[in-house]
Amino acid sequence: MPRRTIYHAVTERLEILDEHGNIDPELDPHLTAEQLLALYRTMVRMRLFDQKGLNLQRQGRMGTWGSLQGQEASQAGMALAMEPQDWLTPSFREHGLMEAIGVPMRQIYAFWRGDGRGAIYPPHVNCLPQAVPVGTQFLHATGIGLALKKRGERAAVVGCGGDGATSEGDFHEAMNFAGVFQTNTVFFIQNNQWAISLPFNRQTASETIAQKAHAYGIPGIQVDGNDALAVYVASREALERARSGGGPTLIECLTYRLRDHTTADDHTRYRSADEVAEWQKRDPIDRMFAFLAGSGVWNDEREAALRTAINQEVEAEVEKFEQMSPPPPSDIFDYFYEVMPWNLKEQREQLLTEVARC
Amino acid sequence: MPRRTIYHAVTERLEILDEHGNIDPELDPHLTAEQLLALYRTMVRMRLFDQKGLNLQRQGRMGTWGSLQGQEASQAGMALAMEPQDWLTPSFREHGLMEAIGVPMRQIYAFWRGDGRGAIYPPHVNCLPQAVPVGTQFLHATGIGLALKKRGERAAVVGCGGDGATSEGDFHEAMNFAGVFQTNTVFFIQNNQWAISLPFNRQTASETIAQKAHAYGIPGIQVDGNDALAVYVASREALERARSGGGPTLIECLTYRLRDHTTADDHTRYRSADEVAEWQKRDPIDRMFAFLAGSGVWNDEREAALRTAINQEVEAEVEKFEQMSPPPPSDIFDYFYEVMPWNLKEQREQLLTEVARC
Amino acid sequence: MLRTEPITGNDRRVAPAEVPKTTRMTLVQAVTRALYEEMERDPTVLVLGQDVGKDGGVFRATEGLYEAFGAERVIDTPLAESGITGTAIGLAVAGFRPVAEIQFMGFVYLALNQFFCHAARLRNRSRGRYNVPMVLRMPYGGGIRPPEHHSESYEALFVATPGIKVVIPSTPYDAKGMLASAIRDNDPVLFLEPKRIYRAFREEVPVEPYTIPLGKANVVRVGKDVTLISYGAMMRPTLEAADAVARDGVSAEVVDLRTLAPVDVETLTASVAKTGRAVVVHEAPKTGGFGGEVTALLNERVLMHLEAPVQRVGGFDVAFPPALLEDYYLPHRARVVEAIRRTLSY
Amino acid sequence: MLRTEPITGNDRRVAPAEVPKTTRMTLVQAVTRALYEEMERDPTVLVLGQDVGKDGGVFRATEGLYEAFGAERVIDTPLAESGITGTAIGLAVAGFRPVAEIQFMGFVYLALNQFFCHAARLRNRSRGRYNVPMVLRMPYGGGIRPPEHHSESYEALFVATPGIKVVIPSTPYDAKGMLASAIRDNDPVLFLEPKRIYRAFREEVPVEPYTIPLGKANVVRVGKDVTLISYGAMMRPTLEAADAVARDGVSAEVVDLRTLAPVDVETLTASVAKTGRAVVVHEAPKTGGFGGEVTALLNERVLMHLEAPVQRVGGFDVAFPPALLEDYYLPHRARVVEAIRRTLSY
Ligand SMILES: Cc1ncc(C[n+]2csc(CCOP(=O)(O)OP(=O)(O)O)c2C)c(N)n1
Ligand SMILES: Cc1ncc(C[n+]2csc(CCOP(=O)(O)OP(=O)(O)O)c2C)c(N)n1
Ligand SMILES: [Mg+2]
Ligand SMILES: [Mg+2]
Repeated sequence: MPRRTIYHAVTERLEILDEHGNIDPELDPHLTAEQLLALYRTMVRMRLFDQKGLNLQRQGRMGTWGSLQGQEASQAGMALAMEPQDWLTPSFREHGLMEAIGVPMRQIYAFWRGDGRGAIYPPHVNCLPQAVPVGTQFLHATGIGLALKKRGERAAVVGCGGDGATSEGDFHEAMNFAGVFQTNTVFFIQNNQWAISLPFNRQTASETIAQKAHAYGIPGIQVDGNDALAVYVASREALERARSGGGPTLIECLTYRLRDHTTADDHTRYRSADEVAEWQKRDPIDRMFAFLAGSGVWNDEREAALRTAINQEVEAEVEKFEQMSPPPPSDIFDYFYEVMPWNLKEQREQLLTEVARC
Repeated sequence: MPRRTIYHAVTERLEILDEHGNIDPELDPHLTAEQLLALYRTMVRMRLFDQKGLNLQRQGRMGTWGSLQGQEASQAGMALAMEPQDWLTPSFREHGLMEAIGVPMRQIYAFWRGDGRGAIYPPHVNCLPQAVPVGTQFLHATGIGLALKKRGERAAVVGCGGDGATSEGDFHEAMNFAGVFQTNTVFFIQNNQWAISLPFNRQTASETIAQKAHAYGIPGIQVDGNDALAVYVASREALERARSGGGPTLIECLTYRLRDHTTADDHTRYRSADEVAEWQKRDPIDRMFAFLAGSGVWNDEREAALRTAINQEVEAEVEKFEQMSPPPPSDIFDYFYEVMPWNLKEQREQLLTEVARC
Repeated sequence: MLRTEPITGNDRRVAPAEVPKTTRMTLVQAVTRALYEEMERDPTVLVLGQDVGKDGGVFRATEGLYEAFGAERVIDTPLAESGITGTAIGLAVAGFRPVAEIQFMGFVYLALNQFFCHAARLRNRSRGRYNVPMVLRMPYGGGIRPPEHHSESYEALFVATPGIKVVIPSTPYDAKGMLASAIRDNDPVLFLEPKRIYRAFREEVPVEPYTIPLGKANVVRVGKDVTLISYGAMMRPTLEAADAVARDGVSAEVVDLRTLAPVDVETLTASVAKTGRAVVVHEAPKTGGFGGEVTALLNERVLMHLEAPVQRVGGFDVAFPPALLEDYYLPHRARVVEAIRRTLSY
Repeated sequence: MLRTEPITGNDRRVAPAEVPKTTRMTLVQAVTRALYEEMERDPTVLVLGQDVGKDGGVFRATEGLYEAFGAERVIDTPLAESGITGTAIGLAVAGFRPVAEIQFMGFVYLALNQFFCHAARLRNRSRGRYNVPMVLRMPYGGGIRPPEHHSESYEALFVATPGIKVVIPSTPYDAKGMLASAIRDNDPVLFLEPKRIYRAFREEVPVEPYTIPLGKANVVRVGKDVTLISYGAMMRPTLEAADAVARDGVSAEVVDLRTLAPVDVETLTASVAKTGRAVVVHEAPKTGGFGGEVTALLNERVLMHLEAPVQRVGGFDVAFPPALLEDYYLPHRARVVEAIRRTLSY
């Protein structure tokens, strides 16, 4: 070999639960039944809460809605691995993960209806508001991870994004800074194989997203994103490394978006029904159900009870959501600066006068 | 091994001439004596032309000057591999490469003195003006490479940048687009190990730049950037691939900037004399001299004659450079739009009146 | 409220000289049609951007182009705005005429460095050897109740940057003719499409290609008491305000700027010199918005004719608010009417 | 020509109330001193950027900080402006007060998306829960004959963007006091340093920390015939012009804006209401520049007092030219004098 190899590394993939719900005994993380059920409940809650969002939108009671269906294992697996002191910088499709770590559903519904108050989260939840400009929030995860590291906190930050988000320059800069400063950051990519109409193989020529970690000298791993156990194990490992000052990790969850990009989209324009059907067979919830049923801790009856209970919870949240008073017009101005400058004061006055007149 | 390997990342390094000028016979590209001497002459011309720029700057006859000394093998190796139909998108430190493919020295001197006319290149040279915003020109190389590919031209474009430039988001986006569209582009990184005061190991946590190619699914290679033969071989291979529609390549030349970043810099503030001395021993010109002298095609006498001839050439260029009339004030306006809008016409008139009055 | 009634009547003063066969189309259809015709005319015209191919664009502005011209000329790109713009610059330098789409103007900041530092400057930097005949087109403005970053109007930044033409049509007819001009222009053009009225109304548009020169405003209504100056989606509340004050006997002249850079200073000053009063309307925040530039031009050139301060009606100096509050933010008829009253009662 | 003579005399009308021990320093030294003092006062203050560490910054504005505070607080970053800004936002959200340096304003476009979409909006987006107490500081403007992209003045873009304070000092005294205020401010501040006068002159500056409130202009010379309005490096030709016309008996009032957003509209209007004439001077291109906003504010608020059009003296509407032509581009005393004459003879 005349050319000398100077870099040699591999990218690995982790799968624990197969498509039929069979577990790899060697890799079994040995979660307690309680943990397993919590994981499952979280996934089902995501599905039903999300479906309600779609229904509300269809009924004209909601703005746009970007469904996460198909990605429940990814979001629930990460949620289970996170600890209360950890931070989250979500993109626009992480409402499942956000809800799982403590953001009330009604807030998320409100956000998507176009109510700024939807971004009010409970004080104990360290979560930035959803970021709409794709990929730009990764840098906040780098900065927060650097802050945590500087203060020596045993905490990590999870920076979320999709396959499309990895094409933005900010993803690159965030990964590179995180590598150089060894920040307490986990880059969590849900590769659902589509960025609106662009399939993954036109998004990048690299075979995986996980291998992009080689460009930054940090660990990267691909997991089966429809396998909640695999996601949990990889997330726990990466979070633990980050919390203990071991630096950043890139996690790629290979999963699939089962629905339209958002309610403004029509996915039949660009992808085949066959492809969707193929992935429907790999539904992350079905898989977990099969596993739990196989382990004897779950059955159809319990499932029915769970769904009833969650639907009640969702309906209760919807009720609160729909009872929210409209935001006052002054909200446009009131949170913009610590001290309101003269021009905003004048304009606020002008608007309130106008509103009073009508 | 419970986790399945899904990607093997291997990055290679190419060296042909060792530090003492000994050639690896297996890798010898078997250049003709004429080619070898042309390569050597080009390197020496770069050195003397560059040194003259530094001298002119010291004498106040020049603006800023960014020396390329130490990087002659990288730039000459690539220049030899380029063909007339190929394109170049240079950064600010490629004046050696530019001169080697046909840009007159006087133009480059003029550019650095702050004369817009310095960016006038001979019509047969496909070269964009030097780009100052670091890393942003890579995207032009992607676009030009895409244009060449669309037209089915047997031509490639060389996109240049330094180690620092690889940190910019535009580098990432350019590499990614080039990978997806399989453009006729060669990304040519001179890793001179410093970006002003930032050493390479603080620029990125990846061990090499070449391995960043794994993030884009394209070939990447590191070459000894002080070995003109290695650079030539890697460049020829990459250019050939690009010209024939085989897609982009990332080449990292591992080299060293022997001088200050620019004449506005003082490199002793941030790096040790020892380090510089160490690299001075690996001077690319000395190495090539040793090789040529060892092959019997070169000696001190010929060297002296060559230097005299080149110095004369440089002086002749300097003379033409210094005889350039000052650019007319109207130049500020005259090249900005195809059709000058009313505001520029008014302002041009205003300036010319003002100038006439003084 | 999102007003979707069509503007009644054709307010254009000057009808196209010879009107060939026409067909009724919306503004977004006119955009698509211009792209189609220019791609047909000139094989170097390319379209690139996110979802512009099979999907036909998130607003369907490129619908049918992929089917007509194929993936080589209608290029779905990875998700990167600087990448789209910089690649388009390379294509343009090397002989193509790329029309790059940014999905929403709220994401254009990511493209600014390429557009401002390179597209706008390469001709000058190379002393005329290289030029960048590209169009950067995108929907802008509010009114459709989307999430954050989908309603922005950043035109002032482009007007402040030399080397770029800034075009904002307000009608299907103008959209088609001006996009054709923008594509044929040998310098970079920013082409902003008022998404709020993409489908708000239809008008008769010639089916054959035609161009409308850039840099020429359109006096869409002749009047004598006050000049209303606007562009894009704000033409609708502006015209509604003109109607409203007409009922009180106020004769408003209405100027649709259409091109912001270079702005048609002659039409502007001629109108205000005649009426003595001016109101400029845009939806971008008032402070730092294009209204300041218009005011300054009028101040410099026709101050002696001004009988009252130029009134600026703009958005508020905050980020475009979430959907539930956007009606409070966007300038509407009543605000324009109030500004007209202010200038008349000065 | 690059003028390096100091402005003679101290034109500041109001001296700091109690002047403690002072020392003579240049503007760039005042910047360094403010950074040093604030880092000493508050352990959450961090400095980050390219070459800000060992090298002390390409203009030596961070000289000595690395030695004093170490690599944990004076952070050399990789070469990426969006990365610097976005990382600073994350640091700020999580409890630090980052002062991020962009090496030259010509490279700030790369940072705009982070600064405009996130730094400026996070407080509002989170309804006050998160704020971004960061400073983005950088040298701006012409006069030092560097290569392209090293002389730019893009302040108008920031003024057009809600959520950001824009500060441009013109003296060492102001630089120190306003940078301290900027760092202590709980919202993002753009701090622009006129590199042309980084070392042009020294003045007495208190050695103790002090602050100068943001949003307050400074009337540096009282007059009655015309108000000259400027900021940053353009204060020098403006003051020179005031001197020049004084010899002809014209009494010019000179306002140093110091903060462009929020601009001190009271001081501005009070001065122009008094003098009836105004000239605004900046080096950014005239079209779309901050002069338009100033003109519009004066037009709206004191039109009845205006005896002549507000005169804008700006750079030309082109990219900042290469070094050999920059003297033709930059506004200088004679151009300001001419504008004063124009307004007086109107
Ligand atoms: C900077 C930016 N560009 C474009 C968009 C419009 N847009 C919203 S989501 C999206 C696709 C995102 O794809 P991906 O990152 O894979 O996430 P997914 O939607 O699949 O969850 C696009 C193009 C945006 N929000 N931000
Ligand atoms: C976008 C941008 N940021 C900062 C600079 C200032 N700058 C000029 S050269 C340079 C370092 C470049 O380093 P590298 O890419 O390694 O190239 P080298 O100078 O070593 O050839 C910097 C920071 C710039 N020109 N452009
Ligand atoms: Mg996706
Ligand atoms: Mg370097």
